[in-house]
Amino acid sequence: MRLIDEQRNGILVLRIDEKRVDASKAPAFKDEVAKRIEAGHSQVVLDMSGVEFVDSSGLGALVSCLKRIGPRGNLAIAGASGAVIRLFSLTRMDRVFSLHDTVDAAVEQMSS
Amino acid sequence: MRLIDEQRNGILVLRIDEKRVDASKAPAFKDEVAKRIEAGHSQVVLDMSGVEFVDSSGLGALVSCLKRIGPRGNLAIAGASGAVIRLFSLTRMDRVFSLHDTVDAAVEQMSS
Amino acid sequence: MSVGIKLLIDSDLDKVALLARAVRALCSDVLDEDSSHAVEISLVEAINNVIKHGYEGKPGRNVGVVVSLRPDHVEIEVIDQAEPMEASLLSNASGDRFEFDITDLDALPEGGMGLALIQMNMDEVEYHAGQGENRLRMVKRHAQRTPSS
Amino acid sequence: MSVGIKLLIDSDLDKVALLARAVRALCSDVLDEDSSHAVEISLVEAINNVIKHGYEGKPGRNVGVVVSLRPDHVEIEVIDQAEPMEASLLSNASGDRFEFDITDLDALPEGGMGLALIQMNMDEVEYHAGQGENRLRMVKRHAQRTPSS
Ligand SMILES: Nc1ncnc2c1ncn2[C@@H]1O[C@H](COP(=O)(O)OP(=O)(O)O)[C@@H](O)[C@H]1O
Ligand SMILES: Nc1ncnc2c1ncn2[C@@H]1O[C@H](COP(=O)(O)OP(=O)(O)O)[C@@H](O)[C@H]1O
Repeated sequence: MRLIDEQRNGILVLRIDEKRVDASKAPAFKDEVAKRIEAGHSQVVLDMSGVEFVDSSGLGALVSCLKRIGPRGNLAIAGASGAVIRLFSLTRMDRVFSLHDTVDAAVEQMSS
Repeated sequence: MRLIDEQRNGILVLRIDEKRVDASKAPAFKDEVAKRIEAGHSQVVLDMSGVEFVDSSGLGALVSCLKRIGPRGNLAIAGASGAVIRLFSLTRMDRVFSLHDTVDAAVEQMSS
Repeated sequence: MSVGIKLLIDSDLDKVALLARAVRALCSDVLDEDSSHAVEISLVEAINNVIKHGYEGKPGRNVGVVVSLRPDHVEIEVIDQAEPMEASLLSNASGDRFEFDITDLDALPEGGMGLALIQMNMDEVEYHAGQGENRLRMVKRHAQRTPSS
Repeated sequence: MSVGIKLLIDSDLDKVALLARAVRALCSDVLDEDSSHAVEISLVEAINNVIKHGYEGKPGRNVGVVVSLRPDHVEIEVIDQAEPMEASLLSNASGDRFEFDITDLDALPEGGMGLALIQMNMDEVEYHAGQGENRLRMVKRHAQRTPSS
Protein backbone atom coordinates (compact mmCIF):
# COMPACT_ATOMS: atom_id res chain seq x y z
CA MET A 1 0.00 0.00 0.00
CA ARG A 2 1.70 3.19 -1.16
CA LEU A 3 0.78 6.31 0.83
CA ILE A 4 2.50 9.67 0.58
CA ASP A 5 2.38 11.89 3.68
CA GLU A 6 2.39 15.66 3.71
CA GLN A 7 1.61 18.19 6.47
CA ARG A 8 -0.31 21.40 5.77
CA ASN A 9 -1.29 23.76 8.62
CA GLY A 10 -1.41 20.89 11.08
CA ILE A 11 -3.51 18.83 8.67
CA LEU A 12 -2.22 15.48 7.43
CA VAL A 13 -2.66 15.15 3.67
CA LEU A 14 -2.36 11.52 2.72
CA ARG A 15 -2.10 10.74 -0.97
CA ILE A 16 -3.12 7.22 -1.96
CA ASP A 17 -0.55 6.28 -4.57
CA GLU A 18 -2.45 3.25 -5.87
CA LYS A 19 -4.87 2.92 -8.77
CA ARG A 20 -7.07 0.50 -6.89
CA VAL A 21 -8.11 0.25 -3.25
CA ASP A 22 -9.60 -3.23 -3.16
CA ALA A 23 -9.73 -6.31 -0.94
CA SER A 24 -6.03 -6.98 -1.56
CA LYS A 25 -5.08 -3.56 -0.24
CA ALA A 26 -7.86 -2.56 2.20
CA PRO A 27 -6.39 -4.22 5.33
CA ALA A 28 -2.98 -2.58 4.88
CA PHE A 29 -4.61 0.74 4.07
CA LYS A 30 -6.74 0.61 7.21
CA ASP A 31 -3.69 -0.22 9.35
CA GLU A 32 -1.57 2.53 7.84
CA VAL A 33 -4.19 5.19 8.45
CA ALA A 34 -4.91 3.87 11.94
CA LYS A 35 -1.21 4.16 12.77
CA ARG A 36 -1.27 7.85 11.86
CA ILE A 37 -4.43 8.49 13.85
CA GLU A 38 -2.95 6.74 16.89
CA ALA A 39 0.12 8.94 16.44
CA GLY A 40 -2.09 11.95 17.05
CA HIS A 41 -3.36 13.08 13.68
CA SER A 42 -7.01 14.01 13.97
CA GLN A 43 -7.33 16.23 10.89
CA VAL A 44 -6.79 14.12 7.77
CA VAL A 45 -7.37 14.74 4.08
CA LEU A 46 -7.20 11.65 1.87
CA ASP A 47 -6.12 12.54 -1.66
CA MET A 48 -7.82 9.96 -3.87
CA SER A 49 -7.21 11.71 -7.19
CA GLY A 50 -5.01 8.86 -8.38
CA VAL A 51 -7.46 6.13 -7.44
CA GLU A 52 -9.49 4.60 -10.27
CA PHE A 53 -11.39 1.91 -8.46
CA VAL A 54 -12.59 1.15 -4.94
CA ASP A 55 -14.52 -1.96 -3.94
CA SER A 56 -16.64 -2.59 -0.83
CA SER A 57 -13.56 -3.63 1.15
CA GLY A 58 -11.87 -0.33 0.32
CA LEU A 59 -15.02 1.54 1.21
CA GLY A 60 -15.29 -0.38 4.48
CA ALA A 61 -11.70 0.60 5.27
CA LEU A 62 -12.59 4.25 4.71
CA VAL A 63 -15.56 3.91 7.07
CA SER A 64 -13.29 2.29 9.62
CA CYS A 65 -10.91 5.27 9.39
CA LEU A 66 -13.82 7.64 9.87
CA LYS A 67 -14.93 5.81 13.00
CA ARG A 68 -11.42 5.70 14.39
CA ILE A 69 -10.85 9.40 13.92
CA GLY A 70 -14.12 9.89 15.77
CA PRO A 71 -16.58 12.76 16.02
CA ARG A 72 -13.95 15.13 17.45
CA GLY A 73 -11.59 14.61 14.50
CA ASN A 74 -11.99 15.29 10.83
CA LEU A 75 -11.57 13.07 7.77
CA ALA A 76 -12.11 14.55 4.32
CA ILE A 77 -11.71 13.00 0.87
CA ALA A 78 -10.31 14.96 -2.05
CA GLY A 79 -10.21 14.29 -5.77
CA ALA A 80 -12.46 11.25 -5.94
CA SER A 81 -13.73 10.82 -9.48
CA GLY A 82 -15.49 8.48 -11.86
CA ALA A 83 -15.91 5.01 -10.48
CA VAL A 84 -15.02 6.14 -6.95
CA ILE A 85 -17.72 8.81 -6.84
CA ARG A 86 -20.19 6.37 -8.32
CA LEU A 87 -19.55 3.90 -5.47
CA PHE A 88 -19.96 6.64 -2.87
CA SER A 89 -23.31 7.64 -4.40
CA LEU A 90 -24.62 4.10 -4.74
CA THR A 91 -23.89 3.37 -1.08
CA ARG A 92 -25.02 6.81 0.16
CA MET A 93 -21.53 7.29 1.59
CA ASP A 94 -21.40 10.60 -0.30
CA ARG A 95 -23.62 11.87 2.52
CA VAL A 96 -21.36 10.49 5.22
CA PHE A 97 -17.96 11.65 3.98
CA SER A 98 -16.93 15.18 3.31
CA LEU A 99 -15.97 15.11 -0.40
CA HIS A 100 -13.93 17.82 -2.14
CA ASP A 101 -12.76 18.28 -5.71
CA THR A 102 -9.22 19.15 -4.70
CA VAL A 103 -6.87 18.80 -1.75
CA ASP A 104 -6.68 22.60 -1.54
CA ALA A 105 -10.45 22.88 -1.13
CA ALA A 106 -10.46 20.18 1.54
CA VAL A 107 -7.57 21.75 3.47
CA GLU A 108 -9.16 25.18 3.24
CA GLN A 109 -12.47 24.01 4.62
CA MET A 110 -10.80 22.04 7.38
CA SER A 111 -8.66 25.05 8.38
CA SER A 112 -11.58 27.46 8.58
CA MET B 1 -17.39 -6.21 -42.90
CA ARG B 2 -18.86 -2.71 -42.84
CA LEU B 3 -17.75 -0.43 -45.67
CA ILE B 4 -19.26 2.95 -46.48
CA ASP B 5 -19.07 4.09 -50.11
CA GLU B 6 -18.84 7.66 -51.29
CA GLN B 7 -17.93 9.15 -54.68
CA ARG B 8 -15.79 12.27 -55.01
CA ASN B 9 -14.71 13.58 -58.46
CA GLY B 10 -14.80 10.08 -59.90
CA ILE B 11 -12.80 8.74 -56.95
CA LEU B 12 -14.28 6.04 -54.74
CA VAL B 13 -13.83 6.87 -51.07
CA LEU B 14 -14.33 3.71 -49.04
CA ARG B 15 -14.60 4.13 -45.31
CA ILE B 16 -13.78 1.04 -43.27
CA ASP B 17 -16.38 1.11 -40.51
CA GLU B 18 -14.67 -1.49 -38.34
CA LYS B 19 -12.24 -1.06 -35.46
CA ARG B 20 -10.22 -4.08 -36.48
CA VAL B 21 -9.23 -5.51 -39.84
CA ASP B 22 -7.97 -8.92 -38.87
CA ALA B 23 -8.06 -12.54 -40.01
CA SER B 24 -11.78 -12.76 -39.23
CA LYS B 25 -12.54 -9.85 -41.57
CA ALA B 26 -9.74 -9.83 -44.15
CA PRO B 27 -11.33 -12.27 -46.63
CA ALA B 28 -14.63 -10.36 -46.74
CA PHE B 29 -12.78 -7.08 -46.98
CA LYS B 30 -10.71 -8.29 -49.92
CA ASP B 31 -13.83 -9.56 -51.71
CA GLU B 32 -15.77 -6.34 -51.14
CA VAL B 33 -12.99 -4.17 -52.52
CA ALA B 34 -12.40 -6.57 -55.43
CA LYS B 35 -16.07 -6.29 -56.34
CA ARG B 36 -15.77 -2.52 -56.62
CA ILE B 37 -12.60 -2.73 -58.67
CA GLU B 38 -14.24 -5.25 -61.05
CA ALA B 39 -17.16 -2.82 -61.31
CA GLY B 40 -14.78 -0.28 -62.82
CA HIS B 41 -13.38 1.75 -59.94
CA SER B 42 -9.67 2.32 -60.47
CA GLN B 43 -9.19 5.35 -58.21
CA VAL B 44 -9.82 4.34 -54.63
CA VAL B 45 -9.15 6.04 -51.29
CA LEU B 46 -9.48 3.80 -48.24
CA ASP B 47 -10.47 5.79 -45.18
CA MET B 48 -8.90 3.93 -42.25
CA SER B 49 -9.36 6.66 -39.65
CA GLY B 50 -11.74 4.44 -37.65
CA VAL B 51 -9.45 1.41 -37.69
CA GLU B 52 -7.50 0.72 -34.51
CA PHE B 53 -5.79 -2.53 -35.37
CA VAL B 54 -4.69 -4.42 -38.49
CA ASP B 55 -2.97 -7.80 -38.46
CA SER B 56 -0.93 -9.49 -41.20
CA SER B 57 -4.09 -10.88 -42.79
CA GLY B 58 -5.56 -7.40 -43.04
CA LEU B 59 -2.31 -6.09 -44.41
CA GLY B 60 -2.22 -8.95 -46.91
CA ALA B 61 -5.74 -8.03 -48.02
CA LEU B 62 -4.62 -4.44 -48.60
CA VAL B 63 -1.70 -5.68 -50.71
CA SER B 64 -4.09 -7.87 -52.66
CA CYS B 65 -6.28 -4.82 -53.38
CA LEU B 66 -3.23 -2.89 -54.55
CA LYS B 67 -2.29 -5.67 -56.95
CA ARG B 68 -5.80 -5.98 -58.26
CA ILE B 69 -6.13 -2.28 -58.97
CA GLY B 70 -2.85 -2.60 -60.84
CA PRO B 71 -0.24 -0.09 -61.94
CA ARG B 72 -2.72 1.85 -64.07
CA GLY B 73 -5.08 2.43 -61.13
CA ASN B 74 -4.58 4.19 -57.83
CA LEU B 75 -5.09 3.05 -54.26
CA ALA B 76 -4.43 5.48 -51.42
CA ILE B 77 -4.88 5.10 -47.68
CA ALA B 78 -6.11 7.96 -45.51
CA GLY B 79 -6.23 8.48 -41.77
CA ALA B 80 -4.17 5.50 -40.64
CA SER B 81 -2.89 6.10 -37.12
CA GLY B 82 -1.25 4.49 -34.12
CA ALA B 83 -1.06 0.74 -34.38
CA VAL B 84 -1.93 0.80 -38.08
CA ILE B 85 0.94 3.13 -38.99
CA ARG B 86 3.26 1.09 -36.80
CA LEU B 87 2.44 -2.09 -38.76
CA PHE B 88 2.98 -0.30 -42.07
CA SER B 89 6.40 0.90 -40.90
CA LEU B 90 7.51 -2.45 -39.49
CA THR B 91 6.67 -4.21 -42.74
CA ARG B 92 8.00 -1.41 -44.98
CA MET B 93 4.54 -1.17 -46.51
CA ASP B 94 4.64 2.56 -45.74
CA ARG B 95 6.92 2.76 -48.79
CA VAL B 96 4.53 0.76 -50.95
CA PHE B 97 1.23 2.45 -50.17
CA SER B 98 0.44 6.08 -50.62
CA LEU B 99 -0.50 7.23 -47.09
CA HIS B 100 -2.32 10.46 -46.28
CA ASP B 101 -3.42 12.08 -43.04
CA THR B 102 -6.91 12.83 -44.30
CA VAL B 103 -9.32 11.74 -47.01
CA ASP B 104 -9.27 15.28 -48.38
CA ALA B 105 -5.50 15.19 -48.82
CA ALA B 106 -5.69 11.79 -50.52
CA VAL B 107 -8.48 12.87 -52.87
CA GLU B 108 -6.69 16.08 -53.72
CA GLN B 109 -3.46 14.36 -54.64
CA MET B 110 -5.29 11.73 -56.67
CA SER B 111 -7.24 14.41 -58.55
CA SER B 112 -4.18 16.45 -59.47
CA MET C 1 -24.19 -14.29 -32.50
CA SER C 2 -22.48 -14.43 -29.13
CA VAL C 3 -18.82 -13.91 -28.55
CA GLY C 4 -17.43 -15.49 -25.40
CA ILE C 5 -14.13 -15.72 -23.61
CA LYS C 6 -13.09 -17.40 -20.37
CA LEU C 7 -10.64 -15.94 -17.87
CA LEU C 8 -9.02 -17.83 -15.01
CA ILE C 9 -7.00 -16.81 -11.98
CA ASP C 10 -6.09 -18.68 -8.89
CA SER C 11 -7.63 -17.76 -5.57
CA ASP C 12 -5.35 -14.85 -4.78
CA LEU C 13 -6.76 -11.41 -4.02
CA ASP C 14 -3.74 -9.83 -5.74
CA LYS C 15 -4.95 -11.22 -9.07
CA VAL C 16 -8.50 -9.90 -8.93
CA ALA C 17 -7.42 -6.57 -10.40
CA LEU C 18 -6.10 -8.34 -13.49
CA LEU C 19 -9.41 -10.05 -14.10
CA ALA C 20 -11.27 -6.83 -13.47
CA ARG C 21 -9.12 -4.82 -15.86
CA ALA C 22 -9.43 -7.41 -18.60
CA VAL C 23 -13.20 -7.72 -18.25
CA ARG C 24 -13.63 -3.97 -18.06
CA ALA C 25 -11.75 -3.58 -21.36
CA LEU C 26 -14.05 -6.14 -22.97
CA CYS C 27 -17.20 -4.44 -21.67
CA SER C 28 -16.15 -0.93 -22.50
CA ASP C 29 -16.42 -1.79 -26.18
CA VAL C 30 -20.19 -2.17 -25.84
CA LEU C 31 -21.24 -0.58 -22.51
CA ASP C 32 -21.10 3.03 -21.36
CA GLU C 33 -18.88 4.14 -18.46
CA ASP C 34 -21.48 3.65 -15.72
CA SER C 35 -22.52 0.23 -16.98
CA SER C 36 -18.90 -0.84 -17.33
CA HIS C 37 -18.29 0.19 -13.74
CA ALA C 38 -21.45 -1.63 -12.68
CA VAL C 39 -20.05 -4.82 -14.21
CA GLU C 40 -16.59 -4.26 -12.75
CA ILE C 41 -17.73 -3.67 -9.17
CA SER C 42 -20.12 -6.66 -9.33
CA LEU C 43 -17.44 -8.90 -10.74
CA VAL C 44 -14.88 -7.82 -8.14
CA GLU C 45 -17.32 -8.32 -5.26
CA ALA C 46 -18.29 -11.76 -6.54
CA ILE C 47 -14.69 -12.87 -6.95
CA ASN C 48 -13.59 -11.45 -3.60
CA ASN C 49 -16.41 -13.42 -2.01
CA VAL C 50 -15.37 -16.64 -3.72
CA ILE C 51 -11.78 -16.20 -2.54
CA LYS C 52 -12.51 -14.92 0.97
CA HIS C 53 -15.60 -16.95 1.86
CA GLY C 54 -15.86 -19.80 -0.66
CA TYR C 55 -12.19 -20.80 -0.57
CA GLU C 56 -11.68 -19.29 2.92
CA GLY C 57 -8.65 -17.37 1.72
CA LYS C 58 -6.80 -20.53 0.65
CA PRO C 59 -4.54 -20.03 -2.38
CA GLY C 60 -4.13 -22.39 -5.33
CA ARG C 61 -7.82 -22.85 -6.19
CA ASN C 62 -9.47 -21.77 -9.46
CA VAL C 63 -11.74 -18.81 -10.06
CA GLY C 64 -13.18 -18.61 -13.58
CA VAL C 65 -15.11 -15.90 -15.35
CA VAL C 66 -16.92 -16.30 -18.65
CA VAL C 67 -17.70 -13.08 -20.48
CA SER C 68 -20.19 -13.11 -23.35
CA LEU C 69 -20.90 -9.97 -25.35
CA ARG C 70 -24.37 -10.30 -26.85
CA PRO C 71 -26.26 -7.88 -29.08
CA ASP C 72 -28.21 -6.29 -26.23
CA HIS C 73 -26.45 -7.35 -23.06
CA VAL C 74 -23.24 -8.49 -21.44
CA GLU C 75 -23.31 -11.75 -19.52
CA ILE C 76 -20.77 -12.56 -16.83
CA GLU C 77 -20.51 -15.94 -15.14
CA VAL C 78 -18.30 -16.44 -12.10
CA ILE C 79 -17.43 -20.09 -11.65
CA ASP C 80 -15.83 -21.72 -8.63
CA GLN C 81 -15.44 -25.15 -7.01
CA ALA C 82 -15.84 -24.08 -3.40
CA GLU C 83 -18.56 -24.96 -0.89
CA PRO C 84 -21.69 -23.25 -2.20
CA MET C 85 -23.00 -20.18 -0.41
CA GLU C 86 -26.43 -20.00 1.14
CA ALA C 87 -28.46 -18.79 -1.86
CA SER C 88 -30.82 -16.72 0.28
CA LEU C 89 -27.92 -14.45 1.27
CA LEU C 90 -27.82 -13.29 -2.33
CA SER C 91 -31.56 -13.17 -2.99
CA ASN C 92 -32.16 -11.18 0.19
CA ALA C 93 -29.43 -8.66 -0.58
CA SER C 94 -30.53 -5.26 -1.90
CA GLY C 95 -29.97 -1.54 -1.78
CA ASP C 96 -31.75 -1.55 1.60
CA ARG C 97 -28.32 -2.33 2.99
CA PHE C 98 -27.51 1.34 2.51
CA GLU C 99 -30.59 2.74 4.28
CA PHE C 100 -28.53 3.47 7.36
CA ASP C 101 -28.75 6.51 9.61
CA ILE C 102 -25.99 8.73 8.25
CA THR C 103 -25.71 10.56 11.59
CA ASP C 104 -24.96 7.41 13.56
CA LEU C 105 -21.23 6.98 13.03
CA ASP C 106 -20.98 3.69 14.93
CA ALA C 107 -23.71 2.09 12.85
CA LEU C 108 -22.09 2.72 9.47
CA PRO C 109 -21.30 -0.54 7.64
CA GLU C 110 -17.69 -1.63 7.23
CA GLY C 111 -18.59 -4.85 5.45
CA GLY C 112 -21.48 -6.93 4.22
CA MET C 113 -21.94 -4.65 1.22
CA GLY C 114 -20.78 -6.88 -1.66
CA LEU C 115 -23.93 -8.87 -2.40
CA ALA C 116 -26.06 -5.72 -2.13
CA LEU C 117 -23.81 -3.98 -4.66
CA ILE C 118 -24.16 -6.92 -7.04
CA GLN C 119 -27.95 -6.78 -6.82
CA MET C 120 -28.00 -3.02 -7.32
CA ASN C 121 -25.65 -2.98 -10.27
CA MET C 122 -26.76 -5.91 -12.41
CA ASP C 123 -30.04 -6.40 -14.30
CA GLU C 124 -30.21 -10.14 -13.65
CA VAL C 125 -28.45 -12.20 -10.98
CA GLU C 126 -28.76 -15.97 -10.66
CA TYR C 127 -26.85 -18.41 -8.50
CA HIS C 128 -26.56 -22.10 -9.33
CA ALA C 129 -24.79 -24.53 -7.03
CA GLY C 130 -24.32 -28.18 -7.87
CA GLN C 131 -21.96 -30.93 -9.08
CA GLY C 132 -19.07 -29.46 -7.16
CA GLU C 133 -19.30 -26.22 -9.11
CA ASN C 134 -21.02 -22.91 -8.38
CA ARG C 135 -22.05 -20.45 -11.05
CA LEU C 136 -23.07 -16.88 -10.44
CA ARG C 137 -24.65 -15.54 -13.64
CA MET C 138 -25.00 -11.78 -13.96
CA VAL C 139 -26.47 -9.82 -16.85
CA LYS C 140 -26.03 -6.15 -17.71
CA ARG C 141 -28.23 -4.81 -20.49
CA HIS C 142 -27.04 -2.03 -22.76
CA ALA C 143 -28.26 1.29 -21.40
CA GLN C 144 -29.70 2.56 -24.71
CA ARG C 145 -31.96 -0.49 -25.06
CA THR C 146 -33.43 -0.27 -21.58
CA PRO C 147 -34.62 3.29 -21.05
CA SER C 148 -36.12 2.20 -17.76
CA SER C 149 -32.81 1.18 -16.20
CA MET D 1 6.23 -11.36 -7.39
CA SER D 2 4.48 -12.38 -10.56
CA VAL D 3 0.86 -11.86 -11.29
CA GLY D 4 -0.68 -14.20 -13.83
CA ILE D 5 -4.00 -14.76 -15.51
CA LYS D 6 -5.17 -17.30 -18.07
CA LEU D 7 -7.55 -16.52 -20.93
CA LEU D 8 -9.31 -19.11 -23.08
CA ILE D 9 -11.29 -18.93 -26.30
CA ASP D 10 -12.37 -21.60 -28.66
CA SER D 11 -10.81 -21.86 -32.08
CA ASP D 12 -12.92 -19.19 -33.76
CA LEU D 13 -11.30 -16.24 -35.53
CA ASP D 14 -14.20 -14.03 -34.40
CA LYS D 15 -13.02 -14.40 -30.80
CA VAL D 16 -9.40 -13.43 -31.30
CA ALA D 17 -10.25 -9.73 -30.95
CA LEU D 18 -11.65 -10.39 -27.46
CA LEU D 19 -8.45 -12.01 -26.34
CA ALA D 20 -6.40 -9.27 -27.92
CA ARG D 21 -8.39 -6.49 -26.28
CA ALA D 22 -8.21 -8.13 -22.87
CA VAL D 23 -4.47 -8.77 -23.07
CA ARG D 24 -3.81 -5.29 -24.41
CA ALA D 25 -5.64 -3.80 -21.42
CA LEU D 26 -3.48 -5.87 -19.07
CA CYS D 27 -0.26 -4.86 -20.80
CA SER D 28 -1.07 -1.19 -21.11
CA ASP D 29 -0.82 -0.91 -17.34
CA VAL D 30 2.92 -1.61 -17.51
CA LEU D 31 4.03 -1.18 -21.15
CA ASP D 32 4.11 1.91 -23.37
CA GLU D 33 1.93 2.21 -26.49
CA ASP D 34 4.46 0.73 -28.92
CA SER D 35 5.30 -2.20 -26.66
CA SER D 36 1.61 -2.88 -26.03
CA HIS D 37 1.05 -2.97 -29.77
CA ALA D 38 4.07 -5.23 -30.18
CA VAL D 39 2.49 -7.69 -27.76
CA GLU D 40 -0.94 -7.38 -29.34
CA ILE D 41 0.21 -8.01 -32.92
CA SER D 42 2.40 -10.94 -31.84
CA LEU D 43 -0.41 -12.48 -29.84
CA VAL D 44 -2.93 -12.08 -32.66
CA GLU D 45 -0.54 -13.60 -35.22
CA ALA D 46 0.21 -16.53 -32.92
CA ILE D 47 -3.45 -17.24 -32.24
CA ASN D 48 -4.49 -16.84 -35.86
CA ASN D 49 -1.81 -19.39 -36.75
CA VAL D 50 -3.04 -21.85 -34.13
CA ILE D 51 -6.61 -21.56 -35.42
CA LYS D 52 -5.85 -21.48 -39.16
CA HIS D 53 -2.90 -23.87 -39.35
CA GLY D 54 -2.78 -25.84 -36.07
CA TYR D 55 -6.51 -26.58 -35.86
CA GLU D 56 -6.96 -26.18 -39.64
CA GLY D 57 -9.86 -23.81 -39.12
CA LYS D 58 -11.90 -26.35 -37.13
CA PRO D 59 -14.08 -24.79 -34.44
CA GLY D 60 -14.58 -26.09 -30.91
CA ARG D 61 -10.94 -26.49 -29.93
CA ASN D 62 -9.19 -24.56 -27.15
CA VAL D 63 -6.73 -21.72 -27.46
CA GLY D 64 -5.24 -20.55 -24.18
CA VAL D 65 -3.13 -17.56 -23.30
CA VAL D 66 -1.30 -17.03 -20.02
CA VAL D 67 -0.30 -13.46 -19.27
CA SER D 68 2.22 -12.74 -16.51
CA LEU D 69 3.14 -9.21 -15.57
CA ARG D 70 6.58 -9.27 -14.00
CA PRO D 71 8.64 -6.41 -12.60
CA ASP D 72 10.65 -5.87 -15.79
CA HIS D 73 8.81 -7.77 -18.51
CA VAL D 74 5.52 -9.15 -19.72
CA GLU D 75 5.37 -12.84 -20.53
CA ILE D 76 2.76 -14.28 -22.87
CA GLU D 77 2.26 -17.99 -23.45
CA VAL D 78 -0.01 -19.25 -26.20
CA ILE D 79 -1.11 -22.82 -25.51
CA ASP D 80 -2.86 -25.20 -27.91
CA GLN D 81 -3.47 -28.92 -28.38
CA ALA D 82 -3.06 -29.04 -32.14
CA GLU D 83 -0.43 -30.81 -34.21
CA PRO D 84 2.83 -28.98 -33.50
CA MET D 85 4.29 -26.72 -36.11
CA GLU D 86 7.71 -27.23 -37.63
CA ALA D 87 9.84 -25.29 -35.12
CA SER D 88 12.32 -24.13 -37.79
CA LEU D 89 9.55 -22.10 -39.44
CA LEU D 90 9.59 -19.89 -36.39
CA SER D 91 13.32 -19.80 -35.75
CA ASN D 92 14.00 -18.93 -39.39
CA ALA D 93 11.44 -16.13 -39.47
CA SER D 94 12.77 -12.58 -39.25
CA GLY D 95 12.45 -9.04 -40.51
CA ASP D 96 14.19 -10.19 -43.71
CA ARG D 97 10.71 -11.15 -44.83
CA PHE D 98 10.12 -7.49 -45.52
CA GLU D 99 13.27 -6.88 -47.57
CA PHE D 100 11.21 -7.02 -50.77
CA ASP D 101 11.59 -4.84 -53.82
CA ILE D 102 9.01 -2.13 -53.25
CA THR D 103 8.80 -1.41 -56.97
CA ASP D 104 7.83 -4.96 -57.89
CA LEU D 105 4.08 -4.96 -57.30
CA ASP D 106 3.60 -8.66 -58.09
CA ALA D 107 6.25 -9.71 -55.59
CA LEU D 108 4.72 -7.97 -52.58
CA PRO D 109 3.75 -10.44 -49.85
CA GLU D 110 0.07 -11.13 -49.15
CA GLY D 111 0.79 -13.69 -46.43
CA GLY D 112 3.56 -15.48 -44.61
CA MET D 113 4.21 -12.41 -42.47
CA GLY D 114 2.95 -13.56 -39.06
CA LEU D 115 5.98 -15.42 -37.71
CA ALA D 116 8.29 -12.66 -38.92
CA LEU D 117 6.18 -10.09 -37.08
CA ILE D 118 6.38 -12.15 -33.89
CA GLN D 119 10.18 -12.34 -34.12
CA MET D 120 10.47 -8.61 -34.81
CA ASN D 121 8.15 -7.52 -32.03
CA MET D 122 9.10 -9.71 -29.08
CA ASP D 123 12.36 -9.79 -27.11
CA GLU D 124 12.29 -13.56 -26.57
CA VAL D 125 10.38 -16.22 -28.48
CA GLU D 126 10.45 -19.92 -27.62
CA TYR D 127 8.36 -22.79 -28.95
CA HIS D 128 7.84 -26.01 -27.00
CA ALA D 129 5.90 -28.93 -28.47
CA GLY D 130 5.20 -32.09 -26.53
CA GLN D 131 2.70 -34.15 -24.54
CA GLY D 132 -0.13 -33.18 -26.86
CA GLU D 133 0.34 -29.52 -26.02
CA ASN D 134 2.25 -26.72 -27.71
CA ARG D 135 3.46 -23.63 -25.93
CA LEU D 136 4.70 -20.49 -27.60
CA ARG D 137 6.40 -18.34 -24.97
CA MET D 138 6.98 -14.70 -25.80
CA VAL D 139 8.60 -12.03 -23.64
CA LYS D 140 8.40 -8.27 -23.97
CA ARG D 141 10.70 -6.26 -21.72
CA HIS D 142 9.72 -2.86 -20.43
CA ALA D 143 11.11 -0.20 -22.75
CA GLN D 144 12.68 1.92 -20.00
CA ARG D 145 14.79 -0.98 -18.75
CA THR D 146 16.18 -1.95 -22.15
CA PRO D 147 17.54 1.21 -23.74
CA SER D 148 18.96 -0.90 -26.55
CA SER D 149 15.58 -2.18 -27.75
N1 LIG E 1 -19.07 -17.14 -2.50
C1 LIG E 1 -19.46 -17.21 -1.20
N2 LIG E 1 -19.32 -18.37 -0.53
C2 LIG E 1 -19.70 -18.46 0.76
N3 LIG E 1 -20.27 -17.45 1.46
C3 LIG E 1 -20.47 -16.29 0.84
C4 LIG E 1 -20.08 -16.11 -0.51
N4 LIG E 1 -20.41 -14.84 -0.86
C5 LIG E 1 -20.95 -14.28 0.22
N5 LIG E 1 -21.01 -15.13 1.25
C6 LIG E 1 -21.53 -14.85 2.60
O1 LIG E 1 -22.36 -13.70 2.50
C7 LIG E 1 -21.92 -12.69 3.40
C8 LIG E 1 -22.16 -11.31 2.80
O2 LIG E 1 -21.34 -11.12 1.69
P1 LIG E 1 -21.04 -9.64 1.19
O3 LIG E 1 -22.31 -8.90 1.08
O4 LIG E 1 -20.25 -9.74 -0.08
O5 LIG E 1 -20.16 -8.94 2.32
P2 LIG E 1 -18.76 -9.34 2.98
O6 LIG E 1 -18.02 -10.18 2.02
O7 LIG E 1 -18.10 -8.02 3.21
O8 LIG E 1 -19.10 -10.04 4.25
C9 LIG E 1 -20.45 -12.99 3.64
O9 LIG E 1 -19.99 -12.47 4.86
C10 LIG E 1 -20.45 -14.51 3.60
O10 LIG E 1 -20.83 -15.04 4.85
N1 LIG F 1 0.57 -22.90 -35.09
C1 LIG F 1 0.97 -23.42 -36.29
N2 LIG F 1 0.73 -24.71 -36.57
C2 LIG F 1 1.10 -25.23 -37.77
N3 LIG F 1 1.72 -24.52 -38.74
C3 LIG F 1 1.99 -23.24 -38.51
C4 LIG F 1 1.63 -22.61 -37.28
N4 LIG F 1 2.04 -21.33 -37.33
C5 LIG F 1 2.61 -21.15 -38.54
N5 LIG F 1 2.59 -22.29 -39.26
C6 LIG F 1 3.14 -22.49 -40.62
O1 LIG F 1 4.05 -21.43 -40.89
C7 LIG F 1 3.65 -20.71 -42.05
C8 LIG F 1 3.99 -19.24 -41.90
O2 LIG F 1 3.16 -18.64 -40.90
P1 LIG F 1 2.96 -17.07 -40.88
O3 LIG F 1 4.30 -16.42 -41.02
O4 LIG F 1 2.19 -16.72 -39.67
O5 LIG F 1 2.14 -16.71 -42.20
P2 LIG F 1 0.70 -17.21 -42.71
O6 LIG F 1 -0.08 -17.68 -41.53
O7 LIG F 1 0.13 -15.99 -43.35
O8 LIG F 1 0.97 -18.28 -43.71
C9 LIG F 1 2.16 -20.97 -42.19
O9 LIG F 1 1.72 -20.83 -43.52
C10 LIG F 1 2.06 -22.41 -41.69
O10 LIG F 1 2.40 -23.32 -42.71
